[in-house]
Amino acid sequence: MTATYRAAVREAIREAIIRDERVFLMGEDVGRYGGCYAVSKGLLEEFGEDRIRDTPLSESGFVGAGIGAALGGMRPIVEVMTVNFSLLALDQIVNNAATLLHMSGGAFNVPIVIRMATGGGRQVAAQHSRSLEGWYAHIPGLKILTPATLEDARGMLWTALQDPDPVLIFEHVLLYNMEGDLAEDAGAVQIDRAAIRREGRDVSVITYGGSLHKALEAADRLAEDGVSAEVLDLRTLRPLDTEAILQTVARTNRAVIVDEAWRSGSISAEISARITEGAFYHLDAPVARVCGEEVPTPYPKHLEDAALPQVDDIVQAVRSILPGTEGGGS
Amino acid sequence: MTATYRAAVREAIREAIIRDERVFLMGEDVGRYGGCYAVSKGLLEEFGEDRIRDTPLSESGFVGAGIGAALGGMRPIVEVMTVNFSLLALDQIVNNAATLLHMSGGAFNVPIVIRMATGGGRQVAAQHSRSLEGWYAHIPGLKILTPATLEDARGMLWTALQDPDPVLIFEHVLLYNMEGDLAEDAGAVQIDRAAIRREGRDVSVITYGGSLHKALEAADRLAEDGVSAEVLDLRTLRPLDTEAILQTVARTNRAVIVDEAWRSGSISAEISARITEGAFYHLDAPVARVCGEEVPTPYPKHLEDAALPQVDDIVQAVRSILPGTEGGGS
Amino acid sequence: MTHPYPPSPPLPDEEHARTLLRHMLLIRRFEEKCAELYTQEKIRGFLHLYIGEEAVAAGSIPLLGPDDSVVATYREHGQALVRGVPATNVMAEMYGKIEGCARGRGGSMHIFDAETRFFGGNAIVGGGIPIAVGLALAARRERSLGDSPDELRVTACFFGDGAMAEGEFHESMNLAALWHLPVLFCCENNLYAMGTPLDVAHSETELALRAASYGMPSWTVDGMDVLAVEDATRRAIEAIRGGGGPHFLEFRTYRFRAHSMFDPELYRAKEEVEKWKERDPISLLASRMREADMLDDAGMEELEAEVEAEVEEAVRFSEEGSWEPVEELTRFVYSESDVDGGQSP
Amino acid sequence: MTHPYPPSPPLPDEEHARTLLRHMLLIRRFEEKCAELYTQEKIRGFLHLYIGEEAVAAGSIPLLGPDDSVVATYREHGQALVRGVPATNVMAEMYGKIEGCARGRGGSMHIFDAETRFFGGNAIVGGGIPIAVGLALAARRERSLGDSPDELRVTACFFGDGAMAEGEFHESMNLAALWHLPVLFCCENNLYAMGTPLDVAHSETELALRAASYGMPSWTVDGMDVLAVEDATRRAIEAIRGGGGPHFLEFRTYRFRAHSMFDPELYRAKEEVEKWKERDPISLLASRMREADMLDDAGMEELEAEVEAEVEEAVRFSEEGSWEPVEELTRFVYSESDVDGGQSP
Ligand SMILES: Cc1ncc(C[n+]2csc(CCOP(=O)(O)OP(=O)(O)O)c2C)c(N)n1
Ligand SMILES: Cc1ncc(C[n+]2csc(CCOP(=O)(O)OP(=O)(O)O)c2C)c(N)n1
Ligand SMILES: [Mg+2]
Ligand SMILES: [Mg+2]
Repeated sequence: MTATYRAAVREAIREAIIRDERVFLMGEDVGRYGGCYAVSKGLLEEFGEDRIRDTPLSESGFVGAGIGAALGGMRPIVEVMTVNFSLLALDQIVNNAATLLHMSGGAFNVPIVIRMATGGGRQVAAQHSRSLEGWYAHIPGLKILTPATLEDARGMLWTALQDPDPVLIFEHVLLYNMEGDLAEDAGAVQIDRAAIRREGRDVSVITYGGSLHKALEAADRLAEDGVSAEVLDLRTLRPLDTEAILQTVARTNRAVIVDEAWRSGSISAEISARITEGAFYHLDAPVARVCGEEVPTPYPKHLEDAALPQVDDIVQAVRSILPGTEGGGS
Repeated sequence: MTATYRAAVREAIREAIIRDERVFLMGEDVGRYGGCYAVSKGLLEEFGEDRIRDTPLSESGFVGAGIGAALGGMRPIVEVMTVNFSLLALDQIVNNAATLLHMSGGAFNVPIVIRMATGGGRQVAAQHSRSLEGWYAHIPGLKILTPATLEDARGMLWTALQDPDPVLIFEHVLLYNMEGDLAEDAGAVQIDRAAIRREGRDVSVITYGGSLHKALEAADRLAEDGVSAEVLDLRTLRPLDTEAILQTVARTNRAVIVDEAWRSGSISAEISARITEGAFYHLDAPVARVCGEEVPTPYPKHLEDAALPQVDDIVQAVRSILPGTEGGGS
Repeated sequence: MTHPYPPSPPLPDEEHARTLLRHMLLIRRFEEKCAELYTQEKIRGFLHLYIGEEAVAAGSIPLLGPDDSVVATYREHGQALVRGVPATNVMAEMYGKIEGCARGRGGSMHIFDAETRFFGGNAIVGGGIPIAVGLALAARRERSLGDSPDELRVTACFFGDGAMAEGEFHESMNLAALWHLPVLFCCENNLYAMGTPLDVAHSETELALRAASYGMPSWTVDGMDVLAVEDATRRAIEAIRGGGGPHFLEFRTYRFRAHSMFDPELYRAKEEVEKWKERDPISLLASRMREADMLDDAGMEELEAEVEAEVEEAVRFSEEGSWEPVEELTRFVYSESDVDGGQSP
Repeated sequence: MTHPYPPSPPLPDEEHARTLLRHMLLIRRFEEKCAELYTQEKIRGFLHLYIGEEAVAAGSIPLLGPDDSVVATYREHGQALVRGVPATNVMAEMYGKIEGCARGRGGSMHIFDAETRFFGGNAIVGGGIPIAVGLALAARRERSLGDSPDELRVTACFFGDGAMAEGEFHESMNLAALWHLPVLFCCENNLYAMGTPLDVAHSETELALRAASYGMPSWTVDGMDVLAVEDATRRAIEAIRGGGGPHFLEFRTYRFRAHSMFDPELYRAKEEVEKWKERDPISLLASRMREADMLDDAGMEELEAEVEAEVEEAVRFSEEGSWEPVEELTRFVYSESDVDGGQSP
């Protein structure tokens, strides 16, 4: 069956609401407007206001209310329109959702799922284009999911709702329109392991979310020149599947990390550090990173394109660490 | 002259207020209470309410007001009691302070200084013990200072106030009582370069803030065994002084990074990644990290101690990458 | 603005009056012990005492049923004790022992107890308020799911005067009123947020007025008079249970001690504190009981003895408690079972 | 609740009436052109049109002096144009050209202009309000430093009905009222926040009442009547300049177009929109001017021609503008001079 990523997320929400009476969706404009990315279009009509709840512009308030509802036995899916606005709810996410279980010595877990759109590429400028999912991955107590495929968009939500702890799901804005095949019976997927999306021998390209598709395209291009790139989709940024990362690097001995976030302090740094710690003696070249430029995202297309990792950048980064090139080692 | 770190910060504030009529201090309990860490004790009496402004509990409101005052020509020093509460002001710090200059194409810079206490070690539990300065260092547009010495506590504020852009200063809670010598004429210091606080040959211990003193103690202990550790105090986490980092590693060929923050996604990861990128062929052993355990800080002393990097941990990490040890390379 | 409070309600029967007095005395003696233990370094970190404000917790919380919920702040020993969290476990928490109600992980500011639906112990000012809104949302939904009591569960949410300046307060009040949720907002107006007096923090110092602006019933209550607290709370809870939506109570009270153990109290005059002590909630009730012949010296001594025994037992229990092994440091970051456990509704 | 607005103020003299009309017409035609250019993909990203709400900006902003400040939202073309940011630079900004008032870095949502003290263009709902408070704080301090005009500088801060649910709104209102700051809060109540109607977002839909609860003068104004807007704004600004502290104006208005170019407008009926168009602010003023013999067909055509020329010039200017070289991508993350430059007070 052909579907869009948007429809896959919508189906996942529908199914959850039908299957578990404790589940409800809450957020700005999820109801009457149909969701700012049209994800929840039609759901208010189908399920009514108790299950599809429009909220005022109060990010801290309704995310906190979601935490409270989770403590009270519900299974809320809270939508924050975009990761940029989640900064207004950070106190609730970090000081409460991520911390209550520990602070209460295990007395209270917080089974909330928070979904948000992330990423750039739509010319909506500095305050609307951030990629902060890797930044969130710094916080113990949270799980961070980044579905990059239709299957994961469809399946991760259910798994997240079954998790006893807070799970944040980041949907890259450029994926909503992506079309593809989705099995009729597509359902829950595991969220513990990274996935190799393309096998290869010469270099490991490690990425997630919106950048996965750029990495795959780069791998195609490299294949034309006889370079065989393995593409690892992390899927979950916290906890990171370190084993999968080290295994692919142990096989290819070279790694390029692709991440749309600003380079300094991005998840790419953590991955690089873990490779150094766990596969240092396997490395034939320094780990390379292809990241977002360290600049608030500019509006004009040519500058935005330059600010974000592109297929060319990935190809070039891979080339720069292949044998025989300057950085490529011996 | 003998002074405490607290007195050094106080003197820096006093001097700034006297020297520049545009400067004022604003924050919760900076006036009547004397500052939650007694930093500003006596200043309200000395300078009056226009220069020492008590605010309501409104982190987003008064940090935003500081940004507006900076745009309006003032030079505000905004105190957020601790980094934990700054999560409530994150929208203003990231979406406005860090972004306005770029978003306005250079029309409006934001000369604000935001000070906050950071770090653990006082048994004040999960919601009051975070170390998020490295996390903030991910944000382009901000400068992140972490004074670890009396001289820096005294001098960085003035330099920060002269900076045309937003500067965040993180004061480790355990340093306020630290005593030491401070020159009578101590004044502004540069904020662009890291500082070698102890020279050494065998390994570089790279750190900042509250952990500097643990690193120095570890270096003392290692010296007893004939291991010569160089200790680099980063001083500024954004922009990082990459050159100093690479230089020390090029000299010693081994690096241990010490950082109180949770390991994953901490500034230690970025430093490790930069060493890999810039000094890979100098490394005789994988870069090691001594970080905070990935757990919301627990209250009891024995658990809190175990959650934070200790001198022993640093000594052990250094030993683990010295020649002849397992991870120590050839 | 001074408050011409309505006349204090009549004394209840002797047994009930004695319970109120006992609750307040328990909080008082328990916390005096805490202060002592702090000096002995048995308790560490931040310790915020409730002494002077006992009437608020003692007059309000016992009116809640077992299915109701409580959300409190870092100044929450009193709430926890009258809610029925055993004094032993509260004290052990402050010792940092495994027998503490949060296994010692939280300390004084983070009392949690699933049994009594005591949801913290939140040390971020205002941070608990949205959570109370969410608990109330769950309570309303539960009822519509049909597997819960006929009457609405009530969530009582405590916070200080200072908290009302936070954005989270505003967002929560609007959500609760907009969605007509069963929450009781209990503002403990002790006139200071740390060292910041009410009128340095709020443009409108009539806090009940501020709350009323969201369109919810809001009353100002003499927070030193446990009978007034009880009366107002009873009326509010009845209204909420019957579907009357959120209510707001401003309890005018005062803390007799410093904000925390670190506070040098530079910001207020000793005379002001002494003045307020004349309305000590314990003495106020005790005098009325004496006047009504419900209490004499012997009765008071008996009460004191009971309470002291409870406090001593809490100390003994905590002293004998055990430390969590360091190997368990990283437990409770994630739940230990993968199954969708969680709180049952 | 319907608003029995007071009678509309009398028409001003012809020249002034014509200016008001011209401002509104300029906004209208400028934005109609923007919509067209969006379809042509000359403008990209988010584009929020002000069409229908022109009376608010046109009636209020011209009353500010050159030393006053403006803080606006992502729906700010109108504010920028009447503030005097050249249409050429506003348009070039939307083209993303270097000649844009923010060098093209910001686009439609981020109009900035130092010359006219136009401080954005903030796309985080509510995010500009604390900044306005800070600008007002600086204005007050400046006066006490003695190097500024005798009268207080005023900061006018625009935001929508939706923004009032944000915590930042609450914190800012309290700060402004508490510190008695020279801010004019201008709420553009167009009855919707994206697709969320007022009564789905606010428990108290009388927004001026909500603002009044902070203890500041707050009036509800017919936002479709530019004369009413002007009259209320004039009185508020006078009061603020004289030291009367912050004022709040709720302008009841309506947007005739979708929230943004992506909005399918599922949430409101066409009839509602048509109904509101009967009170189109441009027609309202034009008819009154015609009735008073201040305007005839020829006069209107002349105005239209003037405005069209200005819009065409803006398009031409933008088309001819240039792209910032990619090499300059990372400029303006930090200031290019290390010296303490910044805005002069
Ligand atoms: C968001 C936040 N800001 C600051 C603090 C530090 N702080 C702890 S208690 C307190 C005063 C709170 O006053 P109030 O709400 O009146 O409660 P009270 O302590 O008087 O009971 C402050 C400023 C905090 N814990 N959280
Ligand atoms: C903090 C935040 N949350 C959500 C959004 C997305 N958003 C943009 S405009 C808008 C509606 C705002 O409504 P209102 O304040 O009434 O202004 P209007 O658009 O009607 O002029 C929303 C939800 C945002 N930009 N910022
Ligand atoms: Mg108080
Ligand atoms: Mg609106």
